[in-house]
Amino acid sequence: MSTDVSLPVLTAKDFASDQEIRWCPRCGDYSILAQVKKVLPTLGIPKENFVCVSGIGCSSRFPYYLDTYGFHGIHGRAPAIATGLKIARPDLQVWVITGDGDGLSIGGNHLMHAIRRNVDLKIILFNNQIYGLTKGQYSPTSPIGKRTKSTPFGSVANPLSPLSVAIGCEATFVARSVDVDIKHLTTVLERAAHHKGVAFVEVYQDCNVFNSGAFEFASKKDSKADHCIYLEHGKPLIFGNNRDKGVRLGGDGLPQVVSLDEVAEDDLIFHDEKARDPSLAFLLGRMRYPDLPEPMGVFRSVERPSYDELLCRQLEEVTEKSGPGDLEKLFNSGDTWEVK
Amino acid sequence: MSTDVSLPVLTAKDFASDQEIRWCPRCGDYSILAQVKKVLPTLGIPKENFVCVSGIGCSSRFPYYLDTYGFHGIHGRAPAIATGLKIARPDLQVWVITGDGDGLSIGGNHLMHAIRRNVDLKIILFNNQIYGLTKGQYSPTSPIGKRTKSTPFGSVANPLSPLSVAIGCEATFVARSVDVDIKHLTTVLERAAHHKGVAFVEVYQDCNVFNSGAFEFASKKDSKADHCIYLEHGKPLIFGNNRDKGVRLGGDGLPQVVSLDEVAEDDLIFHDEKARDPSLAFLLGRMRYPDLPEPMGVFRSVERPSYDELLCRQLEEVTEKSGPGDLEKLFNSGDTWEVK
Amino acid sequence: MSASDAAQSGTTGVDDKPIETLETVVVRFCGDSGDGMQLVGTQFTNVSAVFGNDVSTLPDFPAEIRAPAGSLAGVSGYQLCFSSGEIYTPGDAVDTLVAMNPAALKTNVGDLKRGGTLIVNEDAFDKSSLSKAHYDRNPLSADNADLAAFRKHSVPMTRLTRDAVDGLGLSQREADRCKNFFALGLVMWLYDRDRKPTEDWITSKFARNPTIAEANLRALRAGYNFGFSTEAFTVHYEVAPAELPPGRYRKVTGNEAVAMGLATAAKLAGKDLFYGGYPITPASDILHELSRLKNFGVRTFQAEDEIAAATSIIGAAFGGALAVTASSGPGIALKGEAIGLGVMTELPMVIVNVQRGGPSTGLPTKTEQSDLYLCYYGRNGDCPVPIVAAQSPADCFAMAQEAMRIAVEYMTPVFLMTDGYIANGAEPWLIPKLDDLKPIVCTHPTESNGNGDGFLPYLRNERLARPWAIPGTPGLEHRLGGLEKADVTGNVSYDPDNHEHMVATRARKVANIADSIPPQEVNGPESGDLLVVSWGGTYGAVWSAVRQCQKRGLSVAHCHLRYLNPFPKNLAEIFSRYQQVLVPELNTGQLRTILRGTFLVDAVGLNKIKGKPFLITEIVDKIEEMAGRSNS
Amino acid sequence: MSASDAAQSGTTGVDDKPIETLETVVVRFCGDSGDGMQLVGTQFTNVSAVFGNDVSTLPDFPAEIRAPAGSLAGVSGYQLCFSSGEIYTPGDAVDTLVAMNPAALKTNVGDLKRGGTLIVNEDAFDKSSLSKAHYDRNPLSADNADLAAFRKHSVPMTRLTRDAVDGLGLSQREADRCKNFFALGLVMWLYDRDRKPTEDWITSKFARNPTIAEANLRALRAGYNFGFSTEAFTVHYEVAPAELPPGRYRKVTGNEAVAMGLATAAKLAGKDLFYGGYPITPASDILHELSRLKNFGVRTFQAEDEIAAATSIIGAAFGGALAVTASSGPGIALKGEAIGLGVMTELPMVIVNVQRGGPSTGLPTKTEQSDLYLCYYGRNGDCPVPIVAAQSPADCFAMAQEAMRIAVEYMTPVFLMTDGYIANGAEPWLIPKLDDLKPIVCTHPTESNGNGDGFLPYLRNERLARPWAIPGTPGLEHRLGGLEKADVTGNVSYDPDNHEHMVATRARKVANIADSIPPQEVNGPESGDLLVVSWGGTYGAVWSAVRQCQKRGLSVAHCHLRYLNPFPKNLAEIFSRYQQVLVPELNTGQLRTILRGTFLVDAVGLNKIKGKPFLITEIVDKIEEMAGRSNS
Ligand SMILES: Cc1ncc(C[n+]2csc(CCOP(=O)(O)OP(=O)(O)O)c2C)c(N)n1
Ligand SMILES: Cc1ncc(C[n+]2csc(CCOP(=O)(O)OP(=O)(O)O)c2C)c(N)n1
Ligand code: SF4
Ligand code: SF4
Ligand SMILES: [Mg+2]
Ligand SMILES: [Mg+2]
Repeated sequence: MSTDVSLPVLTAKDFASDQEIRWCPRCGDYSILAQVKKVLPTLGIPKENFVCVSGIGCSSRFPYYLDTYGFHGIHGRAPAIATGLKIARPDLQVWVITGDGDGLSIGGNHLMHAIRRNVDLKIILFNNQIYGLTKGQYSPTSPIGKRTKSTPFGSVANPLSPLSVAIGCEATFVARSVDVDIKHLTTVLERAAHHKGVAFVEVYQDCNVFNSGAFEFASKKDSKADHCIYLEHGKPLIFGNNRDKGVRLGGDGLPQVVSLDEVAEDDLIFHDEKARDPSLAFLLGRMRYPDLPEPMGVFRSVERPSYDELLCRQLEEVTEKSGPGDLEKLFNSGDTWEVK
Repeated sequence: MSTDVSLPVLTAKDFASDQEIRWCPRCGDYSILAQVKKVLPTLGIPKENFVCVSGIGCSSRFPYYLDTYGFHGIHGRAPAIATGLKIARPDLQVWVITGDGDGLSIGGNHLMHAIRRNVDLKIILFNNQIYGLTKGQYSPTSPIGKRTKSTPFGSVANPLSPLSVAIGCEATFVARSVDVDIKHLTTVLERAAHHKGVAFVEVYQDCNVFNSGAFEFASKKDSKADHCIYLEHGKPLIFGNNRDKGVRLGGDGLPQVVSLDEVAEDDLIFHDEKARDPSLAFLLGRMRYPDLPEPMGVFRSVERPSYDELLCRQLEEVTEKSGPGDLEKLFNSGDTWEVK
Repeated sequence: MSASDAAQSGTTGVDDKPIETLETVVVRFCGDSGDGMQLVGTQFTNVSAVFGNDVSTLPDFPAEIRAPAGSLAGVSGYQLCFSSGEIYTPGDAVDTLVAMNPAALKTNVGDLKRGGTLIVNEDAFDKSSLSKAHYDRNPLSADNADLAAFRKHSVPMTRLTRDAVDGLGLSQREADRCKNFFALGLVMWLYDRDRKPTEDWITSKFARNPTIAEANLRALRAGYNFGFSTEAFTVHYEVAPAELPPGRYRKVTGNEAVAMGLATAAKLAGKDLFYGGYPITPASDILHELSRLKNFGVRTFQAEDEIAAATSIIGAAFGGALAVTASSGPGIALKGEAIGLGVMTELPMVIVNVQRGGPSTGLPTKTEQSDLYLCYYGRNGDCPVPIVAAQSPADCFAMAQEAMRIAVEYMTPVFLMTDGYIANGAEPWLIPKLDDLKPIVCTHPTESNGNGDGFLPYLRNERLARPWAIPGTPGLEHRLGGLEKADVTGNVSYDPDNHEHMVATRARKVANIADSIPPQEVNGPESGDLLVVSWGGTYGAVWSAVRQCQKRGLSVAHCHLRYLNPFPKNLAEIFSRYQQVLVPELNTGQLRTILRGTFLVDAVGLNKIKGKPFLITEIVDKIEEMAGRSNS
Repeated sequence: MSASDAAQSGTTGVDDKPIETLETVVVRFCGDSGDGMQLVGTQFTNVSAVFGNDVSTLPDFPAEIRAPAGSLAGVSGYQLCFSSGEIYTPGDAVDTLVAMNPAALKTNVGDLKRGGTLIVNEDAFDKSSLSKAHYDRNPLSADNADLAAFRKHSVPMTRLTRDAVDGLGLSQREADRCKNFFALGLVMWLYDRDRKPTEDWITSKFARNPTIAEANLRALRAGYNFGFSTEAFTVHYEVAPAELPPGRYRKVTGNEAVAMGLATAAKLAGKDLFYGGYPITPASDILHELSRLKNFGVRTFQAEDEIAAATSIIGAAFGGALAVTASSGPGIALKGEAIGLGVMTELPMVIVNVQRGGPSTGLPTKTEQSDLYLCYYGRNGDCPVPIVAAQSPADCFAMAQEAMRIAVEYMTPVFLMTDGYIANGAEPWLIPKLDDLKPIVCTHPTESNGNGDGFLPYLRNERLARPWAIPGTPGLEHRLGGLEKADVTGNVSYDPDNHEHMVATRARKVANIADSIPPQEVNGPESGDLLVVSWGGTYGAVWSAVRQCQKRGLSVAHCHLRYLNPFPKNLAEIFSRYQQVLVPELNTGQLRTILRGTFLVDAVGLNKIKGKPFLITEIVDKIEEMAGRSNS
């Protein structure tokens, strides 16, 4: 007979902190918070072993609203703070919350290196294509031509694609979802939480005040299925309200939309999130609405030992080989001499 | 009869500064310097209109050795310095010299943003997979397992591919060459110099002291043709000392080596550096020796207006629409009142 | 108010309520972030300024973009002081407080004078709003002694506004959004202000939506007439125009004045302006303002971070632009390494520091003077940077030009320090004529200075400034960088004596700037008990306090420093003439410590670190304590 | 030297040259970067240390990795001082200079004492080498008066080395690479050193390549025997062992001692060490040393930049690790914002600043003390950080532990300052026993302190430190961050009074550290003419100078500060006992300015900014000037 040592069953409510939430009414952040609070209790991890680390921005106030250990960092540095934490404490599950400005503008380099090192972090980037907290300047994901406080005549800067950046930086897990697409977001967050290594999730998030409606195409219940493709591993790329359209690879190596009346399912692109080579994931990441249906879900999920795991392993190996460190032996190494 | 207003004919010698060169004997930097000095006079640009900007590192001493205007910056910030310069002075041709540590470690974010904005800069990244100037620590491009001063038991950090990063950041021109492959390097540098917008060139560079021989596969005269594919726009991917091998796209969407005895040239991948979508360039960038022949040359070269050009255009448009700025009118705008 | 106006808004009769004359009045509007308080505050300020009063303002935003409606964190306030005399601060205590909801009342009533006028929107005091403001019971209830000290007016603003806009077909939400104009109208009546400028503003602002325009106009008039016609208000007030120097005026905030000052400096120097910045509260508006000046040849670059902003201006300065960046606390801290490069390469550039509450992220929306150490010392090595500081919103215009002049004349980065208080606060600004402004002389060599030996980028002039040769000039090709440079040739040099010489030369060059700045002025007796030394945005409060104390016969003088590095040459001599020195600062004593170290003067501090400007009385109390003490 | 040794190396006879006894000797080896000068310098040091001398060293690398062979920029030097008495510096002037090529002679001969011994490799003085060293003519030629002041020995080292290794089948290049051991052997004979330790070292170092081992051994012996047998050297010297405190010694550099001190602190606290760093000269060796200590549980993280390094240690500290970063000038400047976050979140961490020549990139390989301002003041807001400074290579071991103790006891970032001179310099270190070291008490709460109100992360103890609760502890979940925090609860707070309270509390907490540090000691008379105040790596030179002056009867005392913020409590009182205060620093007077501002003491500076340590005589001269002056 085995004893029941299961953890106490937690619910979303257990993860709500006592702090008043201070986002604007109808900000997309609320929904993301709700989904995270829903996912955390399902992971079988004691509450005290979660840490949520953020930078600065509206989105980065997130840790205050979760009753876990939390760290509200400085602008752009959350991935670096989280990396230090995770290396020092591999036993913790560390989430990083960042924004398009925090994560891709000032913090782009830390994000890039956390991803390429494959540190076991769950990185959620709230992309609202604007600087919310500083009241509406354009961000690295704002489309060209965008008029904002700092670009009164329209932006002339070409935007980044967060997914292309992540894939270009050797990400092992890459996904995208939408703030108000509750079920989809929950599934994606769950997948991220279960991934060993760095999990990068871009969430389209509505900034109701400074960039309202930027992601309507992907959030409107009745039309989103026509604008998005919901990726499923091993399945062909089919989309549309009536699931009557598909995407195949054209002769030019690029995706094209076809009608399922005319093209067989077998000729479509089959999604392989586990492909060793990231090129297919990269290709899917380049499909953007309105030119093409925009993929949502998990683009890439491959296994590779994480940085923290490899480091721990190296510590063990060296210790096994050389024995546990002996300070006095260290002091006495090299040439020593005795004075009497 | 048209008057001859051609520029004085310059040679490489005109671009040599009076400063003693202080790289180690047999450092790959010498060859790159020689090729740059060869290319600059061919561009039809007055010498005084070149500026060479760098960060910190062995490679970043480069500007001292060129008799152009030059700026030896601080570690990692060359792309940002150069961006400010180019925006203020779009009439200049601005080159950026950086290393794998300077450009991809501390300076990764500036590199990323200079590339995504498509600032008209010629960025040459000397990749020697090591920190030279600080005497041999591992860099973001050092392979996993690499033993260096800071990784005495081998690196546990997964490296970046500079090309994947650049392509992931929306680069309009991406190329790779090798320090000692004189002709190839010259051609690539020429191509970069002629590109309008950001040109990103990775040069494999031998650090003779701390990482000698890292790129032997691509530099040895007799064997490099077996290890590398020299990309040509519109041409199939053929390689080998006897040009008897090719690369085609497998059923899994990934490149595979085939013998030209067995497969027709038409079935190979045809290189299209002008493809609007960067996915093919990304795929080629993932081909790495020894698994596959490694492509050299121009991966991507597409036209898109540069940031500085768009900004200038906006200045003109606004001026056209609102008239040249009148300070006193500006002072007097809004509510004013007279005190007598 | 003309009779036809009154007729238009549906009331009859003449305004026969008594009118009293006041010299100075402080009004504060406060309500929920969504209540439009900044808007009506600004309107009231404009109307008063156009009328000819001296004005000074203090906006107070919540830290959140939109905190939950009705919450204490979501309260937004706008205080203004208007006067027929000269004023220097938005006022210590409030004469009339308008509170649009319970949270606003709770967080603001403490600043209302005893006997002051309190106007509240009683419709907003429902159960849910009360509880959001953590009120156990309704503070407006008749038996509440807490508000007994004030002239309280509970006005059903929501209902009256709805009535006023009735028939325009507005949704209730739209109707309710007009109630800020009701409040404004009421206060306008109370202080006998001319509605016309605001009515014009409404009409043009909502030109595309005439129904909304009409609704706001109606609300404004309804508020005005409410004061006029109800019994509740038995008296109203007038504040005569101030005697300001003659000329054309406008209202200006510190950030606006910095932006215009920089654009003006560029014009005066005959050069283009390059601004590289990264958004941060409270400096962002400088970026916003400059971004609009495209037809002035101003190039703004929103960089990826502050380091890129600071290094981009180094590149631009190398290219020959007048280069500027601006930021606040954390961002300035990030720029330290780059500014050091600016010092080593001896390129001209201006770094604007709009100070906010620190340390770390601190209190981003609050004011403080705690970055003086950072600007003085926040770089590796011996790395002196000149520092100037603006004393008021309008002074930002002058000091921005002065910072740029010093940068260009001495080939050096220069700090311009302001703070959240003067950056967002506004005051009347005597609009200058371009011809009256001091030109900025800026030259680029076109020929070599090397007597055949090539160009010598570190050959200095009499000020110790090196030549600003720019790319594109044939024959002057040279290289700059962060390694120590040999003087004259500019080659990299590890020579020990050269290094010592260069460290000393850079310091001497900055010290030389003292030759080009005005001697320090002192307001008050030539010698005496007490010298009060201030800098930056505390000017208004300190000068008001010193003036008060002088009027009361205390032997006290005021010395306000706009030049902080180097100090004016006569400063040591000034110190020697007073028995005591007081340095009031919104920090733990940063200028004080620097003055002590520099002049060995036993300066005493008055330090307030609450994210708020000084009250005049706080300084008066301290002066009385000190000047009194030495007398006894 | 035993007879069999001599026989082995092919010479006969007994060493009958006269031997003189000296107390202190300074030797400098210099040559091209490729000549192996650091290696022979280190060997000579080791041999002398093992023999029982007190030793002190000064390596001097070129800035380039490998500057062109024979160039002036490529000269590499290694100076060491060994003595039968106590010494504190590597010596002002050189007794014996070994110059392996013209460039080395040119750049080093200026430091050789008049009458000193000059040994040159005459084979290296060919035309091309002379011209690379910018010599018009051969300085060794007999008619050259420049070198007449020295006992010059031109030795054909290259040829003699080739001869010695003849028959081993070495390429000429390989053979020539042995000539540094020839030079070493010669100097070993000159100072009667035991070759055995070096011979053992060669044998084990080249165990895999016995031919090379044999060649180096032969070269070493050939050099030794050259001194022994040629007429040129008429006398040699001995330096008796020093009377050091008894115990086992090793040689240690400052960077090694920092690394071991940190690892020791972790052990003493019963915790794991986390090091986040980014390479930079001269701090990189700390990273290298710690990277090897994997089996000590030390986790090193080479971050992408200094900002990531600094923020990674904040994360690690939050997780409960003993967290450290190290850098130099430009890197420390970059860490300012992050350190402010450490101050606000009140987490323990140590920031090591290995200072180098500034500003900007400056003189990366040279020493300086010019980052004191930066460490004191280089952050936005009022943001105090404790500072300790090591005084010598071995002292780094103690001060690293002390920095960590303060960090943990007071929950604060702490600066540990060293400099390039002590980081790379070496001295004998009395190897401690772990049991003798002061434990570091470090606890993490496991239960809530909130009386049912949840955990209170800012509830302070008597030292004002808050509890270090770490993730993984059930029930103590809390959030930290850079916004101002309410005391006790740690919630974000915009409350004005709380802010003032917290700014004051953070300052008081740092001031409280003075309770836990030893009172300042003074070496010399209890009161008198002159107090010399120093800090950091100038200790040795200043103390040597003061001691000399004391011996000459001057009324001078020495006060060396290892604690810079807060200062020891008795410092003000100490100042009051001396008529004058002198502060020698390798900067423009940073400590001096801070002391003046803090204590209003009219301290005078002796400032050297040449990228080099003080000579003892430089300080002696100044002391004589001042102590003399006040006497007259
Ligand atoms: C060093 C520094 N620079 C700038 C800022 C100001 N700042 C705070 S948040 C932010 C951008 C926020 O944008 P994003 O990350 O997209 O978050 P959002 O508010 O949109 O969720 C900026 C520029 C800061 N706090 N610190
Ligand atoms: C802010 C700062 N951090 C660190 C350094 C030290 N540093 C100088 S160059 C360098 C790395 C050089 O590597 P890389 O860019 O690859 O150039 P290489 O020397 O290999 O050409 C480092 C870490 C510095 N100078 N400044
Ligand atoms: S400003 Fe935008 S992102 Fe920020 S809280 Fe408001 S709606 Fe959300
Ligand atoms: S260290 Fe390496 S990269 Fe640097 S100069 Fe020497 S060989 Fe070249
Ligand atoms: Mg955003
Ligand atoms: Mg490198």
